[in-house]
Amino acid sequence: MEFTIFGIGILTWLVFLPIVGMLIILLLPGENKTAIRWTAAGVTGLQLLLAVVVLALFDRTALGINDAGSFQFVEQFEWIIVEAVPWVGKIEIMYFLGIDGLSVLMILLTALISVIGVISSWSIEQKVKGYFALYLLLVTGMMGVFVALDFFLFFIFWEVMLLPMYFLIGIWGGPRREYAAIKFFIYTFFGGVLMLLVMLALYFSVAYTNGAGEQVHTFNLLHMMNSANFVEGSILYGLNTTWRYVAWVALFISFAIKVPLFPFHTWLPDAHVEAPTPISVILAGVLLKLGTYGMLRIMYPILPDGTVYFMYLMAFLGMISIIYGALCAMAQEDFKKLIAYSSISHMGIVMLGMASLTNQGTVGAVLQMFNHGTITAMLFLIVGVLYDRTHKRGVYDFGGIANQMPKYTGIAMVAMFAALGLPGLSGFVSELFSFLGAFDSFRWLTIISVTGIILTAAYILWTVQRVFLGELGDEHKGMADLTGRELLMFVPLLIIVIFLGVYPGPAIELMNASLSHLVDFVNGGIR
Amino acid sequence: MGLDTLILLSLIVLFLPLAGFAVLVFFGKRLPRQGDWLATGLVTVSLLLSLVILFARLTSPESVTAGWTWAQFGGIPGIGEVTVELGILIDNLSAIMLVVVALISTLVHFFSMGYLEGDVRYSRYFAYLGFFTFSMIGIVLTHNLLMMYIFWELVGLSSYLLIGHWYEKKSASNAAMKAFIVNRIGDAGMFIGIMIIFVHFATFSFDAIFSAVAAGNLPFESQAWLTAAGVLIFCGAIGKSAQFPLHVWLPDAMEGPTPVSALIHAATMVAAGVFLVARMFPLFTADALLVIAYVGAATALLAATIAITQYDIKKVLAWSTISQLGYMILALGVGAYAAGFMHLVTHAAFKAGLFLGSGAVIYAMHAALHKQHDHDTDAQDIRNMGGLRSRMPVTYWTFLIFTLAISGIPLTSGFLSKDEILAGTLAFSTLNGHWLLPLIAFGVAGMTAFYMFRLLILTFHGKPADSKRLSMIREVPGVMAIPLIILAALSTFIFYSFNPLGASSGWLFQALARPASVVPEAFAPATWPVFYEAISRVHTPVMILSIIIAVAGVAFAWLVYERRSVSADKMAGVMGPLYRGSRNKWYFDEMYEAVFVNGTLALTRISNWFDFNVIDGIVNGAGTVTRGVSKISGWIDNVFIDGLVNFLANITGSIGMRMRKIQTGSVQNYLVFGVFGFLIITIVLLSI
Amino acid sequence: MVLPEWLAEPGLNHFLVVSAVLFSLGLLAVISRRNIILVLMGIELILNAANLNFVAFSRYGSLSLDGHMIALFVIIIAAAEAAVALAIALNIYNRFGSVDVELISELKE
Amino acid sequence: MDLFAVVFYLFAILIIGSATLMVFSKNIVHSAFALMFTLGGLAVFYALLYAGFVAVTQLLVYVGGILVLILFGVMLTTQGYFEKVKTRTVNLVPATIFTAIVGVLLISVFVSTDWTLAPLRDGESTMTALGELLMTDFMLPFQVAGVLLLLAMIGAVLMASRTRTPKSPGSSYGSPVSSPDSPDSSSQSPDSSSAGEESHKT
Amino acid sequence: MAEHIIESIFRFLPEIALTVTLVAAVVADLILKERNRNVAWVVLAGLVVTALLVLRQAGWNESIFSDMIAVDPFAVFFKMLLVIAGLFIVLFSVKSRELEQNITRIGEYYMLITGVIFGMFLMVGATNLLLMYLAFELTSISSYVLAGFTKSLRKSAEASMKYIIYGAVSSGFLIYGISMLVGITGAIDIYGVRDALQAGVEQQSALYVAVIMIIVGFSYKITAVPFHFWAPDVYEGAPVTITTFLATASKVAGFAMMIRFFRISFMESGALSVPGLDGFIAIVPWNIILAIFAALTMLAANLMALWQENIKRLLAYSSIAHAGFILMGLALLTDEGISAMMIYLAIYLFMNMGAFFVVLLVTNKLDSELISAYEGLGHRSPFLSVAMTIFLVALAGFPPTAGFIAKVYIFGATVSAGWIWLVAVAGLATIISLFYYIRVVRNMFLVDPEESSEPVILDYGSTAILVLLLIPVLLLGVYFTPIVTWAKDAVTMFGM
Repeated sequence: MEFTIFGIGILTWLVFLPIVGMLIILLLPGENKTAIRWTAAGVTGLQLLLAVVVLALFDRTALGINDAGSFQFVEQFEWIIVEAVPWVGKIEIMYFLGIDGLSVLMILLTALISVIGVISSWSIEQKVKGYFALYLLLVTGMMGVFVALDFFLFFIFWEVMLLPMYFLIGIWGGPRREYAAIKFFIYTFFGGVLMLLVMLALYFSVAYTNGAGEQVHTFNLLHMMNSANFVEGSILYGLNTTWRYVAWVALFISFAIKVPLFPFHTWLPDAHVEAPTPISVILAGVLLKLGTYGMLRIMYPILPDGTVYFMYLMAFLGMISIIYGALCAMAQEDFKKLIAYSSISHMGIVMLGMASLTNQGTVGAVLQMFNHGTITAMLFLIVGVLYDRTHKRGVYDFGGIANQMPKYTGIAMVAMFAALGLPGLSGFVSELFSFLGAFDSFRWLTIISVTGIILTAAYILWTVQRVFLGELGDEHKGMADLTGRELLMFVPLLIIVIFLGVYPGPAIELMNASLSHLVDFVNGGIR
Repeated sequence: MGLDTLILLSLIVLFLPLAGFAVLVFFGKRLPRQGDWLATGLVTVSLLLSLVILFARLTSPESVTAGWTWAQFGGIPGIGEVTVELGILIDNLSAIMLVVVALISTLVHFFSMGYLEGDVRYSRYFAYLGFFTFSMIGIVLTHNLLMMYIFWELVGLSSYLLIGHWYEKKSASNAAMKAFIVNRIGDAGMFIGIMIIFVHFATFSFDAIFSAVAAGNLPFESQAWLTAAGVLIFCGAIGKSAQFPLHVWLPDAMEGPTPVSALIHAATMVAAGVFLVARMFPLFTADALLVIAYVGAATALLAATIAITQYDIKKVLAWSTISQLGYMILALGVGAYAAGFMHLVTHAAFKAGLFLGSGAVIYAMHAALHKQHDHDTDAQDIRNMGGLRSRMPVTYWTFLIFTLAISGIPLTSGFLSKDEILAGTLAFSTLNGHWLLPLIAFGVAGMTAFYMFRLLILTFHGKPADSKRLSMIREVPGVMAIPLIILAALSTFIFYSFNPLGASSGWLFQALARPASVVPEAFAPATWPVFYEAISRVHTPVMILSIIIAVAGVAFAWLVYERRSVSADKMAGVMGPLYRGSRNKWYFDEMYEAVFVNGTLALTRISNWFDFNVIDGIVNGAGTVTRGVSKISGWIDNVFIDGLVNFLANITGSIGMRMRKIQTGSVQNYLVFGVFGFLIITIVLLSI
Repeated sequence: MVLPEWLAEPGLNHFLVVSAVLFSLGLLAVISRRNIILVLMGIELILNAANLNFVAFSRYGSLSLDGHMIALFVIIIAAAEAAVALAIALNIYNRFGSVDVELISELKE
Repeated sequence: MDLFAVVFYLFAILIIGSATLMVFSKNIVHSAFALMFTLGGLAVFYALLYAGFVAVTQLLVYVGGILVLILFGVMLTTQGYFEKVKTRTVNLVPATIFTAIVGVLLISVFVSTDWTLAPLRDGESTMTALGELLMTDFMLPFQVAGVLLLLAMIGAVLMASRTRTPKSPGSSYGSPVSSPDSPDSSSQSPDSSSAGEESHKT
Repeated sequence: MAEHIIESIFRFLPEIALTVTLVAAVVADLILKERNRNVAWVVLAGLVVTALLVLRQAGWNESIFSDMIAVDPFAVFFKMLLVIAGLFIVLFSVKSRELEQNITRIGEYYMLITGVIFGMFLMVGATNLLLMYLAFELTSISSYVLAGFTKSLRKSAEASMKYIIYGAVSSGFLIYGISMLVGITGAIDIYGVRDALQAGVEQQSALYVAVIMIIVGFSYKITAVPFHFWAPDVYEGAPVTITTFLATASKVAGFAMMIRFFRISFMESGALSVPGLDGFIAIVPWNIILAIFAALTMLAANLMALWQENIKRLLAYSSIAHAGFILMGLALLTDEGISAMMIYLAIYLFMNMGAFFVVLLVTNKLDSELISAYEGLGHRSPFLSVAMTIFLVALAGFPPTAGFIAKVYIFGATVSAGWIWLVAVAGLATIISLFYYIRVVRNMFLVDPEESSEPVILDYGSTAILVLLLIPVLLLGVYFTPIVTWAKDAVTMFGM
């Protein structure tokens, strides 16, 4: 399927619209904050519109994953071509975009969270120009990762996100922002280097024969997924070789840092606590998903043997993350930190689900990625609203907000309960399927993991009680309820959370074909 | 009536309360009277429709199911396409339960209009009631485990919201939280059970699961897993029905408004566990059922012994509820399916009545205290009451009927069901030799009669604690009185069986035929014919015995509290521990408690104490431990993982710092290093 | 007096050994003497050692006149280098008032 | 033992002995003269090796040019009498050990190596041949050497010349760049103000 | 012979143009006197002409002046880089306030610069050991003086002294090594050396020593650990323009010469199968030596850079570290590695010059080379800081800057040759490097400026130069086909 605007593919628009917005913002005078904000809002709004168009035109039955023909909205151009030189063969890097069931929801999520982030950024007053310019650059990076089908391109987008994030945390963050920013930066950069190495190893191991009969080395992910393309004698040739496992582990670490999975998670709480609210929203809402997305898009189909070999490790780390994240969350007194740890716990569920290599588990995991994105975004916005008003974030600093801010409390309760996995809200559905899938593959690990939902209930309710219930403190009397702008950022998320909780069918349908194909592909012939 | 119509009706029944909830949440405050009429009206319609459904159901032979795809997965290896369906199943069980739920809910709605008049969050309250009703009906109507679990949790949520209705009170919000978390523990077990089922059968639907098991397809080809699945699913019931050892939340839940206690914590939600066991009955192996029976028995006994010593009118009722729920579970566990479920129905009526009655009392007490400007006296403490009979005749008489019913006095509904349960346990013990079960059952029956009459007498009879206050007590308004009267009527035998001494001939009993077990015979419970035969053998003696025990209980209460020929205080003061132990069942608990603490607490508070310091203590202890563990992991996070990272960074940094020192600034040193490097390489190379 | 042959008839190796000794001595001067002028002298020794090699190889080996040629160029380069080095040394002396290499170590770490 | 050998050993001893003296002498002037003997000895070696032109160049350039340059250097960079010109050593132990190892290594390699030897040629004059080569095969290096010398000259003059007074635009630009990072660096040198002095002198 | 020389001269026009420029500079200096800063424009014009002449040489592949020097794609590639570097250095020099102090001698400064470029041109083309040494010394001697150009500054004087001592000893090692190599092989051009080695040599251990001594000489030029020690001190003490020149052009030329020497004489792909050479390669793990050099260089330099307070010094270490990355390519003994090196060098040239130019501008404005001087610069001069960030990020190897492409190719070549441990070390080194690059960025953006600080305003010329440097750094990050193709083609050397 193709869809072009002015002759340029819709995915390119999606990815590069923010860059256009960034350039416009850079040209605007820094004093004109309103214009800058509206530009950002307009650009991301347009992006959301395009994302919805993509969703509407998306063909649910197409497989994707490793089947080049069934990717949608494909844009494939030769980007870097180095003609054959005797000793290297032809080199090829593609500008190759396309989506399948795995990425379509992520695109929607990214576009949505971006808009909401902009709305939430309205209250940023310092260095507005720089802020929004970096913000939009970040959005491009995120969107790019989700649509890139060339490893090289993927990696570029992956790394493009790093620097804006560093600045966004480092300049507009809280008191320990520098520490948090550098920690984030170093961690992810470390992951990036590992990924780069694996990428190169793959590049040299994979060569396909093109129409002209030439051996072409390529970064094309789809070619890498075809085991016939591995050059005999190359480092990653074969199945279940040591080097393939090493490559798998390296890739896994690089993605696990982003997820973040225990024990690679310690950057997250710091980053979240110090980041300004909109950036926390982006971070939790989209960035963390990149890790799991990368695993599904790259690690699973390209190194299926490693995936099968290490599935218990993945599940085990997922389990640890679930329990450990929940326990840590319980110990927190900082509201934001609490949610940060809860993110670790929830992403652990994603990990557990996808490690199962079952259809339900994977679908649950991807759905959980989406749902966690919306729910945690809401939670961070909720903290942000309180912080805006009181400049406090301690769980103990509040109490009785429910009476003072009923709308706010209502929304907060929905978000909290969604995070807790209450049926009828989206979090439940994805947790359910993740666990169901996981149980199929790992019985005891899953049973232990399920205790995590009890812990989750405990810390969430405990927080609800501390913050919303009880007597209202004097200093919080007269706190205003949500403004129209704030409602605007909550309501779409609220609707999604409830809708997917009640009727997840459409969302599952979007990804089912692709993911069942992925699972079959990974399992095929190996397990 | 066509099947489709039936489904449609049931859907209307399901969604009407939800509609009420939605309207009230968003617009409640702007509606006249804050919309209570709307909620009440919708529930009433639901009730009427569910009566229609019940009627239709009883007159047609087959159960009705309908399903809608909720989610679909393709190509699961070895299984193929899997469709997760939501759907509705209407059989006798659900139809009866539907009426019970709708009825109690309707009555509570009416009652609440009076009870909560002028409350801060009046419309919110009705909204939540509507939401609760919706969730409860969802549990009842579902045809699959998934939906059961979904509504199961939603019920938990509405319970949370309603218990915490007065969330400004710390105790209320604590109780709400406790209820939810304790329930979640049970739910987690249930979730695992469901996972076992789904992962093996790839379906949630009851029918499909049952037929698969009946075909000999056991989860993971093992009977142990089937038993485990059963027990784990039963965990949900343990939580929701406040069975031992997860019963601790229910007494606390009395922090919610009294009508809520009546609706949720007496009649419907807590009965959901019983409903679940009944629904899943064919799946349970004999082992699983035995576990269920013993849990029920333990609960019944434990709660009854505690109830005897309570002074808070609602707490007594709460413990009594737990005890009665234990009864039901016990009944189902032993295989007395119809008896257990029938007790659910009858209990729903009289326990709701008791709660509403207590609500009326509390309401009146509050009003009186308010007039006296007395804000210290506890309006719920029965020691502050006494003699209310004269001022609140309607309440008294209805309360009396409920008390008789729960005590198992003939001509009441309670007698019918309790009698069948006792017969069932005895029959079970004759078959299997588990004699402890009937023993407990009978004992608890006696205790029930005793403590319920104790409550009645202390509240309505005798001398008033404060005659001035008594004179200010007014009977409750009609909107509250009428539900009481209706429930009182429903607590008589006539609605369930025309034979006041035997339920088995009544329509309800007939309608609740025990479903055949699908478990392979080797580990299935005794079949119905066998069991029925055993029951027939013991039925008559049991009936006589139960009447005697009930009357004895009542009489003893009468002696102690009305006639005061035996002084309770004296008994407590005079008797030593050993002596009391030989006379009373609940001495068992006291001795147990005495191991842990000095026997310095007042006799009347020992049960309470047991709850808080032992059971709750364990939960709190677990909580403390958990918090401790979480602190430790937080510490690990900070010190170890972060520390490791920082350590590496520091190492790198310090190496850098040290290496920097090599750069001494002396060019000749540099040359020395260079020459050294040259030498190393050369020598290494030459020596290869 | 009969000397062993290797001693009696000096050949290529003998010159090379002298060259090696010169090289080491030059190196020693460079890295151990503190006076910059002496350091420069050491460098000259090193270059001369190399030159000796070239000429010796030219004589005994297959190098022909190329060796001489290189030696000539090395001498030229040595001269140029010496000139520049001495200019720099002079500058150092003007700046620091000393030509002690060890003392001139403000740039470090 | 023929004359060749005698001369060789004689001058080998001279070369190495005076080089050793140069390296270890405490008096820099002695060192300079010792170097002269070494270089001169090498010229004899070149003559022994039938490299007459190289030998002559060695004498002219080294002994006549470089050595004089060095002596000038010695005189310009020392104050007072020559006798006082004593210099010390650094790194003596490691330097001696390392250089000794280097020497032993080189010698052992040289001695142990079995060099491919060409038959000895007669001692024709190399002058003409070298001249021809310079104009043909070695044309490029010859020219490049010219450029090299030009640059060396420019450089040497640049470094050695006294500083002219900077023109106005530069005058405001001063010390901050010189030692921004080490405020204490000025104290280390005996003559820290020489830069300033210099501009006064001119 | 005469025809050959005349023919050669026509093949030698860029170098001749440089010599003419040198002479023109001398003359111009004499004529212009007080206005001698205008010599810059003379040199600039000469360099532009040279660049055009170099362009004309594209595709040539021959040896001139009796096999003294080659004009082949490899040399042309590097000459192009060098002349670009030269152009930028002259532009930098025009903008440098530091040089104003010695404005009276600025004519000599430009002469020496021209001379150095001339020497480098010879370095990248030389195929004769004598010419190699001569070129090596030509660049070195001029550089010694240039490093001490601001001679009234103590640090500059010290820099030139250290430089000449270390440089002279290193070139002593080089020529001594050459003397042994020449003695063993009997040839003074690298083809002769190759032929002799292919025919087989018996003097194995002498050959080892000779080659190692030559490596030592080269290593000094390219600042490979442990022969790098001079570099930080000299880079810090020298005027920033010269530091830039040394860190970029000088290193590029050194690598070019090293690559040519090793490639022709030791690892020409076809020659590997020749028995003599085969045995030689097999016995001596040359690649491992180089790999260890590379690994040591990357790690040590990055570690030592961590705590630097002076930005020039920091960049000095960074450039040493980059030498380590580049050296990896040589260790592979493959053409792929060499082309990766060339790509890296080309990109490195731009990004490093960019970073140094920012340093120069900041030093101009703030009179400080300390990293702390960059605090709050992001608010005082956003463009400058953003440019600096881009250069640093490129040096760290982030996409979508050219630095990433450079890393990709060098890492890729290493991975494809199976040197996983080496590439792992490189990855580690990259991560370490991030710490100090990001520190500068942090100072610029994450630290608020002092109250009193004013905006730093750039003139149009500087902005233009910055943009000129930014363009390749960013453009090559997203579209690098030309440079890669060029580099791949330019691996062709004469005589292979």
